[in-house]
Amino acid sequence: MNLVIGPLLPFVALAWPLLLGLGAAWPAWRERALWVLPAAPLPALLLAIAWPEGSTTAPALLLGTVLVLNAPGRLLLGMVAVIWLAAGIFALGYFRAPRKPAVFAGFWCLTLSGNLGVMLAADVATFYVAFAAVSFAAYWLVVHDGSARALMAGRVYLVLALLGEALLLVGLLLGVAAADSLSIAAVAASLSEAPLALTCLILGFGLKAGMVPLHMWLPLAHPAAPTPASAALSGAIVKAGIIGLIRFLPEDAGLWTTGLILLGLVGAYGGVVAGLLQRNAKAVLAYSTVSQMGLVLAVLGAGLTTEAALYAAHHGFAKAALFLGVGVLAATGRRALPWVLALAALPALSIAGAPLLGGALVKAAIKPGFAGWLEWAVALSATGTALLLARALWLAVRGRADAADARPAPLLWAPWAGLILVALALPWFLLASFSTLTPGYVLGLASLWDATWPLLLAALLAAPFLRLRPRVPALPEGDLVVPLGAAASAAMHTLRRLPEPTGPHLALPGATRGKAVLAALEAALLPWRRGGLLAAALVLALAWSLAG
Amino acid sequence: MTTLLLSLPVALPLLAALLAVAASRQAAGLAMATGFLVLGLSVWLAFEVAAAGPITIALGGWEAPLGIVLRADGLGAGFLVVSAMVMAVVLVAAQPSFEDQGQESRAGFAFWPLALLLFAGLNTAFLSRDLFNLFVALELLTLSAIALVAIEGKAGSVTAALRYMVFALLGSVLFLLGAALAYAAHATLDIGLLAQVELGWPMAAALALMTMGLAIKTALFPFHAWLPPAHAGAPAPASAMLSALVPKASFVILLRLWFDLAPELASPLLLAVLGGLGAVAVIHGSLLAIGQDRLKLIIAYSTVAQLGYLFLVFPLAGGAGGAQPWSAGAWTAASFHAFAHMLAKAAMFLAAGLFLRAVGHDRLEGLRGLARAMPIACFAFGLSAISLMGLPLSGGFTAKYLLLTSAFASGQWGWGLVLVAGGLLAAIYLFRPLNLMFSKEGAAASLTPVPRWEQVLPLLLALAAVLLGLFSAGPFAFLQIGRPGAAAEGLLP
Amino acid sequence: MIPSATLFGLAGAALVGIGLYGFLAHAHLLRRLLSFNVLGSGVFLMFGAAAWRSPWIGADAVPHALIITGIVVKLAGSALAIALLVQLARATRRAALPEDEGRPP
Amino acid sequence: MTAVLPVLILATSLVPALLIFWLPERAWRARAWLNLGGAAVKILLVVFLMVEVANGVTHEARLDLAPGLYLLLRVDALTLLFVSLSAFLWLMTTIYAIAYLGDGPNLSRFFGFFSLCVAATTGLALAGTLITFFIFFELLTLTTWPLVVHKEDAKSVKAGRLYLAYSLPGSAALLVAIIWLESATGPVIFAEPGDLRVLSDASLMAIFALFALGVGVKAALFPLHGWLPEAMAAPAPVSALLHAVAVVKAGAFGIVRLIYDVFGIALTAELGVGLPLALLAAFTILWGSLRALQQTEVKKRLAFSTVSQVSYIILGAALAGPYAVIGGLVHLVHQGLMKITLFFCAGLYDERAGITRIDQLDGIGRRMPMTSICFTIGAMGMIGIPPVAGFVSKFYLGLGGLQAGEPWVVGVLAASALLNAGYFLPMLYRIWFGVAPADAPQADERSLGMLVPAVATAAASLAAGLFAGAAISPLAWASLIAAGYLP
Amino acid sequence: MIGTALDLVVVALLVAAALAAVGARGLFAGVVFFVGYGVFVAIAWLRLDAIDVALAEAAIGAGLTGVLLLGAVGHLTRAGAGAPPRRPAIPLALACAGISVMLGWAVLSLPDAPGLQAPVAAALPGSGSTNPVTSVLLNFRAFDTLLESIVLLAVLVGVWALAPDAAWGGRPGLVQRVRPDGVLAGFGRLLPPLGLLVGVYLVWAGTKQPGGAFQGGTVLAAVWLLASMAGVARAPRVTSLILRAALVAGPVLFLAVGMAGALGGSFLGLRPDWAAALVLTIEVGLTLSIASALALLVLGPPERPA
Repeated sequence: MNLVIGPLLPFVALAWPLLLGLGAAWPAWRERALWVLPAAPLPALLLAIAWPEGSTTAPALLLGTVLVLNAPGRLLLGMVAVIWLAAGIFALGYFRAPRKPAVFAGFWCLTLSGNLGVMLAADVATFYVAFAAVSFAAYWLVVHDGSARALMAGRVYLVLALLGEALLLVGLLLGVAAADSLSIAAVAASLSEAPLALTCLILGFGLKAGMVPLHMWLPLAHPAAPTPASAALSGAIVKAGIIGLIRFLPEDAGLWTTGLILLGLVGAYGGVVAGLLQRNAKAVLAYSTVSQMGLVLAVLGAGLTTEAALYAAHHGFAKAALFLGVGVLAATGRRALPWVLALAALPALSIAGAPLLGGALVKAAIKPGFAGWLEWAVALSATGTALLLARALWLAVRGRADAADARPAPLLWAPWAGLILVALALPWFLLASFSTLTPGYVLGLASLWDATWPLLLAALLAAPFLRLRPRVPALPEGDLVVPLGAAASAAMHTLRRLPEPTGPHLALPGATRGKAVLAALEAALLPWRRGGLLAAALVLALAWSLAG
Repeated sequence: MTTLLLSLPVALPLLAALLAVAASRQAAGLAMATGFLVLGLSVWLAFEVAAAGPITIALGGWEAPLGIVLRADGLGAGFLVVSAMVMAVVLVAAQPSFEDQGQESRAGFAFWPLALLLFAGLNTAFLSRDLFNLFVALELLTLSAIALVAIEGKAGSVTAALRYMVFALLGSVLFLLGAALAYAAHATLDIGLLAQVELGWPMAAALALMTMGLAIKTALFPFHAWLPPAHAGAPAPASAMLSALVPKASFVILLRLWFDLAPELASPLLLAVLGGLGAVAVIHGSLLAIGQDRLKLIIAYSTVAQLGYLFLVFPLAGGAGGAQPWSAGAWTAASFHAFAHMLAKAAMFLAAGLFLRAVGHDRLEGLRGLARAMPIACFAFGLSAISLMGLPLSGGFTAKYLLLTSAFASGQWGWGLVLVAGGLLAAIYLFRPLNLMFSKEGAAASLTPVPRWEQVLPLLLALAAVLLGLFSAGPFAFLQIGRPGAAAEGLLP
Repeated sequence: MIPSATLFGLAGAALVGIGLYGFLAHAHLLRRLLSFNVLGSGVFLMFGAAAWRSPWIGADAVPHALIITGIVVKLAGSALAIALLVQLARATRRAALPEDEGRPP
Repeated sequence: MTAVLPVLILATSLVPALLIFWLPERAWRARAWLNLGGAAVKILLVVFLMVEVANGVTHEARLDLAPGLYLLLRVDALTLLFVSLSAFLWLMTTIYAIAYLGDGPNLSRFFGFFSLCVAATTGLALAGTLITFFIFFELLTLTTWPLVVHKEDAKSVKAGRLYLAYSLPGSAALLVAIIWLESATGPVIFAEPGDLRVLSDASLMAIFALFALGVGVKAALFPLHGWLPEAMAAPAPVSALLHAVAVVKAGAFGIVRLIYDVFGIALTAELGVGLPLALLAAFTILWGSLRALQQTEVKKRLAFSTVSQVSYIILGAALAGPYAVIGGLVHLVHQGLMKITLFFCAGLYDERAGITRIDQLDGIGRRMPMTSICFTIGAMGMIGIPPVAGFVSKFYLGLGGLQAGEPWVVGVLAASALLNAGYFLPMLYRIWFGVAPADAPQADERSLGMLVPAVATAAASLAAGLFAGAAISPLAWASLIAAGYLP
Repeated sequence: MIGTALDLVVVALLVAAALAAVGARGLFAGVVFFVGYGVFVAIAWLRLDAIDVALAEAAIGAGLTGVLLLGAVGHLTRAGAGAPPRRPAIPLALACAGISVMLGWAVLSLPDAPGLQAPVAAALPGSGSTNPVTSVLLNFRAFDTLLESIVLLAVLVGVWALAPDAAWGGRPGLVQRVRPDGVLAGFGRLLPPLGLLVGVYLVWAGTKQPGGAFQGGTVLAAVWLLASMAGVARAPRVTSLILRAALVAGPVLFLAVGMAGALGGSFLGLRPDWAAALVLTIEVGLTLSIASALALLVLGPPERPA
C-alpha cells in the first residue's frame, strides 16, 4: 500500500471535510466558502474505490477508534461520497447569493464527515460520535434559509434527533454492557440476549431512517432545506439509520424480525398515502423516502442485509437525483422542459422498479426475502411509489421557471445527470456481489413482468386523477407532528411555569420573640440575690458531693 | 539565672507601674518597653522550661510551706508567653489613646499603671503555687481591671464597674475562705504540698468554696452577667485585656486545683456542674451575642460563650477520666482554647476599637463598607473570627478538635454536640458584622482615618491565633511539661 | 471548757453567714459593702482561730501575717468600691444597681 | 520520597496570595505577574508530578499539630487529577479575571483570596488524611466567601450569607463525622485504610450520612443546593471558580474520597449506603435540570445545571462499579472544563453586551461569534452530544450503572440529557437564530483576556472528548485511578 | 473556764454587733454598729493572742473602714441617693446558714495538725526581726506584702481615675471648711504630734514586738487626715511629684531590695546579716507609702477643678 491509500486514508477521509469546513471559516475565504463543498468528499470517494478491505485504528481518539471498510459499508460510503459530491457541485450553481456561506459550508462538511463516519465506524463510541455529528450538524442545513418554516422544521428535527440520540445512547450502553466490549460486532452479537438494547437501537436508527411512527421530522426537514441539502438529507443522511441497523441487527432479532417487516410495510404504504396528499414536490419526495425506507426496513427484517444495503444505495442515488431534479426543473423554462422532464423521470421510474433500470435490479434482489402475501405487498408497493413520484414530478413541473427559455446551468444539470447515471447503472455492476442473483436474471421475462405490472397498475390508477382532477385534501407536512408538537410544547410550557420552590429563609420566624426571651433570661440572671443564692447553693452542693 | 527569669516577669511590670505613677510622662514608653521585655523574658523562660523541665524557685530562699514558691511548668510558662504577647501588642495599641499630649491627663495617668499592675497580677497568677499569694495576685488583677472598666468615667461604665466589683468581691472572699480552710487543715498553702497530703472534709469544703469563687471570677454562667457591660464599656485596649486575659488567671488556678491539687477528689457532680454550666454558657452566651446590636457587646458575649468551652475540660479530662488516654488531649485543649481566645479576642477588641474610632460609635450599622475603608483591621477581625469559631487552621480549631475527639472517645457525646453548636452559633454572630463590612450600600460617607500601623496590631494577634493552629505540635508538647499524670501521650499515634 | 480556737472559729463561721446574707440580700450597695466587711472579718476570725488551736506552743504567726495582708486588701477593695459607689450616686442619684431595684440595667 | 514537592505545589498559589494582599491597588501589573507566574509554575510542577506518579514515586509532606492531628500532603493519581484540573482552570480563570475585573475596586483583596482559594483546593486535593481534607475543605469555604461578596452589594452579601449558612453546618456535620470515626479508629489515612469495623453498623451508617451531608453541601446535593444559584451574584470569574475549579468539585471529590478511601468499596457495599446516595444523586440530577428549565437568567440556569451535573460525579462514585468510578472521576474534569467555558461565555455576554437574561440572547451569535461558538460547545457537552467531553462521562456512567446492576441509571442519564437539551437548546436557538431587537445594546468581544480562556477551555472540552483514548487524557487518568481502587 | 465565759461574751457581742450592723434600719446606725463590731473583733483577736492583728483590725478594719463608710454615708446623703429596703429572703438566709454550718463543721473537724510555729521559730533568727509576724510579712512571705502594698496603690490610682477630667491636677477630696476655733480644729492641732509619736513607735517596735508598717502607717494616715480636716495641712495636688514619690517609695524600695536579692540568687531574699537593717528600711519606706495611700484613699479623688 502506498502512502496515499495507506492506513491513514480513512482518517484523512473523515478529517479532510472538517479541515475544509474550518478553512471555510477563515475570514478571507468566507465569501467563496462554497467552493470547498465539492472537494470535501473526494478522499472518501478514493477510499471507497481504492482502499482494500480491512480496518485501521487510532487508540488515542475517542475511546479507541476503529474504522473498518467492508462490503455494505464500502457501498454506502461510496454512495454518500458521490451524493455529497454531486450535491456539492449542484450547490455551487444553486446558490446565487448565498446566505452565510461559511456557516453553511462548515456544517455541510461536518455533516458529511459524520455521514462518512457512520459508514466506517467499527466501535461504538466512534459510531455514536459520527451519528451525533450527522444528526446535529444537519440541523444547520435544514434551517439554512432562516425562514419560519425552516426554523419550525428544524425544531422538530432537533427534538427528534435528540430523542434518537438518547435512545441510541441507552441502546448502546445496554449493548456494550451486555457485550462488555466497545466493538460493534461484539455488541451486535450480544444484542439477541438484550432485547431492550435492541429495541432502543432499532427505534433510534429507525428514527433517523424515517421509520413509522418516528418519521415525522423527515417530510418537514427535507423540503425545508435548500435543494442540495435536501438531496443529501434524503439521499445520504437517512442511510445513517440504515447502516446502523445493518451493523447492529443480530442474526436473531427475535420479535423485531416481524416488527421491522410490519413497520416497514406500514411505512411503505403510509408514506404513499400521506405523500399523495402533499402540495410540495419536495415533501412528496420526502414521503417517498419514508415509503422506500420502509421497504428497506422490511428487507432488513427479512434478514437480507447486503441486499438492503444495495437497495438503500440505489435509493440514495435516485432520490438525491430526484431532489436535484426538482431544483433543475425549477431552473428550467417551458421550452427545455420536455427533455429535462424526461431525464428527471428516469430516477423516479428506477425507484419504482421499471424494467431494465437499476431499480428493477435492486427490487429483484430483495424479492427472495419475502414470501406469500408479503411478496405481493412488496411488489404492490411499487405502484404506490410510481404514483407518488409521478405526483412529485407533476408538482415539480408546476414549479418550473417562469422564463420560457430558462435553461439549467451546467453546474446544476451535470451533477444531476451524473447521479441519474450512477443510479441507473451501478446496480448492474453490483448485483452479483450484493445478492444471490445475477444481472441476467432481471432480463428474464418473468422478472420483466414483475417489474412492469405495478407501473401499469399505477398508470391505470393515475388516469382518473389526471382527468378528473379531484380536489385532493391536503395533509400537513409531518402529519403526526402537529398534535404531538402541540402536546410537547404544552408540556414544556407547564414545566417552565411550575411554581419555583421558594428560597430558604434565613430570618427565622419568631426570632424577635426568641431575642426577647433571651434578654428576659439574661435580665433574670442579673439580680444579685438570685446569683448569690445560686452561688451559695452551689457551694453547698459541691462541698457535699466532694466530701461524699 | 532561673531566679531572674521567673521573677522578672512579675517584678518588671510592678516596677514599671510604680515608675509610671512617679513619672507619668514616660509611662507610655515605659509600659511598651516592659511589654516587649517581659515577652522576651517569657519566651526565654519557655525555652528554658522546654529544655530543662519545670523550673521552681522559692522566693526569698524560703521553701514551702513557710515561703512562697513560683513554678514555671508548661502550663504556666505557656500562659505567660501568650499573655505577654497580647499585652505587648495591647500596650502599643493603647498608646494613641492614652499617651499624654503635653499635659498629664486623668486617663493618661491612670491607664498605664493599672495596665501594668494587671499584667503583674496576671503573671503572678500563672506562676505562683501558693493559694494565698494567688489570692493577692487575683485581687491586684481584679482591682486593676475594675478600675480600668471605670476609666471612661461615664455613668454606664461606673455601674458596670460596680457590678463587676460586687461579683469580684464575692469571688475573692469565697476563694479566700477556701484558702484559709486549706491552711487551717493542712498548715500549708502550697499546691504541691497540698497535693501530697490526704484531704478530708475541711478540704472538700475549701475546694468547693475556691471552685465557686474562681468560677465567679471566670464569669461562668450564671455569674457572667457583669461581664458584657464591663468589657463592652471599657476603652478598647482595656477591653482587650479584660476579655482576653483577666478571666484566664482564675481559670488557670481552677485547672491547677482540679488537676494538680486534688484530681482524685473531683466528684461526678462537680464535673457535671462545671461542664454543664460551661455548656450552657456556650449556648446562652452565643445566643445573646446573636441578639446584640453593638459590636463590642457581641464580642463581650462571645467571651461568655468562649469561656464556657474552657469548662468542658472538667468532665472530659477531670476526675476519674484523668487517667484515660483522651484526657491529655482534653486538658491540653483547654489551654489551647484559652491561648487562641486570648489572641483572637484581643485582636477583635482592638479592631473594634479602631472601627469605633473611625465611625464614632460601635453600633453594627456603622460597620457598613468598612472592608474597603479599613481592610487590614477587617481582615484581622475576620481572622480572629475564624479562630473563635474553631475553623481550621487556627488555634481554636486545634482546641476544638482535641475536645471533640475526647468527647467522642470517652463516649460523652453531649459535650461534643455543644462544641459543634457553639461553633455554628459563633459563626452566626460573627458573620453579622463581617457581612456588614462587606456591604457597600449605606456605608458612612466620611470616616475618621486610622493609621495603617494601628490596623496592623490586631492583625498581628489574629495571625498569631491562626499560626497557633498551624504550628500546634510544639505548644502541645510544651504544655505537657510538668503536667500532672502526664502518662498518656494523647489519644492515638 | 471549750477551746477559744473552736469558739472563735465557730463565731467566725457564723459571722461569715451573717455577712454573706447581708452581702447578698441588700440592694443598697453601701450596706452590701458593710456586710462584706463583716463577712471578711468573719473569714479572718475563722482563720486566726485555727492558728490558736495549740496554745501550748503559741499562736501560728503565718495566719496572722496573712490576715493583716488580707485586711489591707479588703480595705483596698472597699475603698475602690466606695469611690465607685459615690460616683454612681452622684451620676444616678441611686445607691443600688438598677437590676436590684427592678429597673432595667 | 520527598516532602518538597507537595509543599511547593501548595506554595505556588499560597505565596502569591500572601504577597498580593500587600500589593497596592494600582499595582495591577505586579499582581498579574504574580498570579500568572504562580499558575504557570504550578502547571509545570503538576506535569512533573504526573511523570513521577506514573513512575510510582511517592511524594508526601507531614506537619504534626497535636497527637492524632497532623497535616499530611500526599500525591497520588486522584490528587493529580484534581490538581491538574484546578491548576489549568486557575490559569485560565486568572487570565479571564484580570480582564474581567479591569481596574475595579479591591483587586488585591480579590486576587489574594482567589489564590488562597486555589491553594485551599490544592491542599484539599493533596490531603492524605481525613482531617487534612477537612482542614482544607474549611479553608476553601472561608476563602471563597470574600469572593462571593466581592461586589459588596446587597445581593452578593445575601449570597455570601446563604453560602455560609449552608456551608458551616455542613462542615460541622463533617467534623462530627470525622471525629466520631477517628475517635474509634485513629487517624484515617487515605492510602492505608484502617479497620472501620470497630464501630457498629449503625454508627458507620450515621457517620457516612453525616459525611455525605457535610460534603454534599459543597457538591450541591439536593436538598443542600440552595446556596449555589444565589451565589451567582458573584463576579463571573468567581462563578467559574465555584462551579468548575474549586467548590462544588471539592464536595464531589470528598464523596469520592469517602467511598473509596475512607469506607472502601467493600464496606460501602456491605453497609448498603451507596445506593441511597446514588438515588439522591440521581434525583438531584433530574431536579437540577428541571429547575434550570425554569430559570430566565443565564447564570441562574447555568447554576442549576451545575447542581445537576455535579451529581453525575456523585452518582458515579456511589455506584462504585469500575466503569461508574471512571465515569464519575472523568466527569469531575469534564464538567469543570465545560462549565467553566459556559461561565466564561456568560461573563462575556454580561460584560461585553450587558446580557443577563436568556431572552436577551437573541441574535448575539452574529455579534459575538467566538463567544457563542464556545458557549455552544459547552452546552453541547452538557447535553452529552459527542464529541464534546460530556458524552464520555455519561457513557461510562451508564455502563457503570448497568455493571452495578442499576439499569435505571441509564434512564436517568437519558432523561437528564433530554432535559439538558431542553434548557440549553433554546438558548442556542436564540443565540444563533434569534433576531436581535433594534435597540439591543452594543456588543463586541474585543477582550482578548476574556475570550482566550473561553476558547481554550472550549477547545479543551472538545479535545478531552475527542482524544479520550489518549494516554494523558482525563479518561486515562480516571481509569488509572479506578484501577487502583478496584481489585 | 473564765476564759471560756469571756470568750462566750465576746462571741455573743460579736454576733449581736454583726447582726445589728448588717440588719440596722438606718445606714448611719449600721455604720456605727459596724465600728463597734470592729472593736469587738479586735478584742477577739486579743483573746486569740494576735496582737498584731488586733492592732491592724482596730486601725484598719474598724477605724479606717469606718471612716470610709461614714464618708460614703455623707456623700450618699448629699447626693440624695438611696435604695429601697428589701424584704428578707428566706431561701437566701437558709443558704447562708448552710454555709455557716458547713464552715462550722469544717472548723470542728479540723485535724490536729500543728501550724507552722516550729518552722517559723526555726527561721526567725536571721530573718531580720524578732516579731514572727513581721518576719513572715517582710521576709518569709515578702511577696504577699509587696503585692499588697501595691494593691493599695492600684486602688488609689483607680480612685483617682474617677475624678472629673477637669479636676485633674487639683487636690484630693472636697475642700473642707473648718471653723478655725472649732473643736475639730483644736483636735487637729493637738493630736498630730501625739499620733506621729505613736505611729513611729509602732513601726519601730514592729520588728520586735507587735506592730509594723501597716498599723503604724494607718495611725500616721489618721494623723494626716485629722490635720487636713482641721485645715492644718492641705493635701498636696495629685500631680505633685513629692506625693507621687512618697506613694511609690516603699514598694520601690521593697522591690529594689527584692531584685537585688534576685541578682544574688533569690528574689526577695534578705541576707541574714543585713536582714535587720533591710527590714527596718523597708518598714520605714512602706510606712510612708502606706500612710499616704491610706490617707489619700479616704480623701478620695480630686473633685474641684484645679
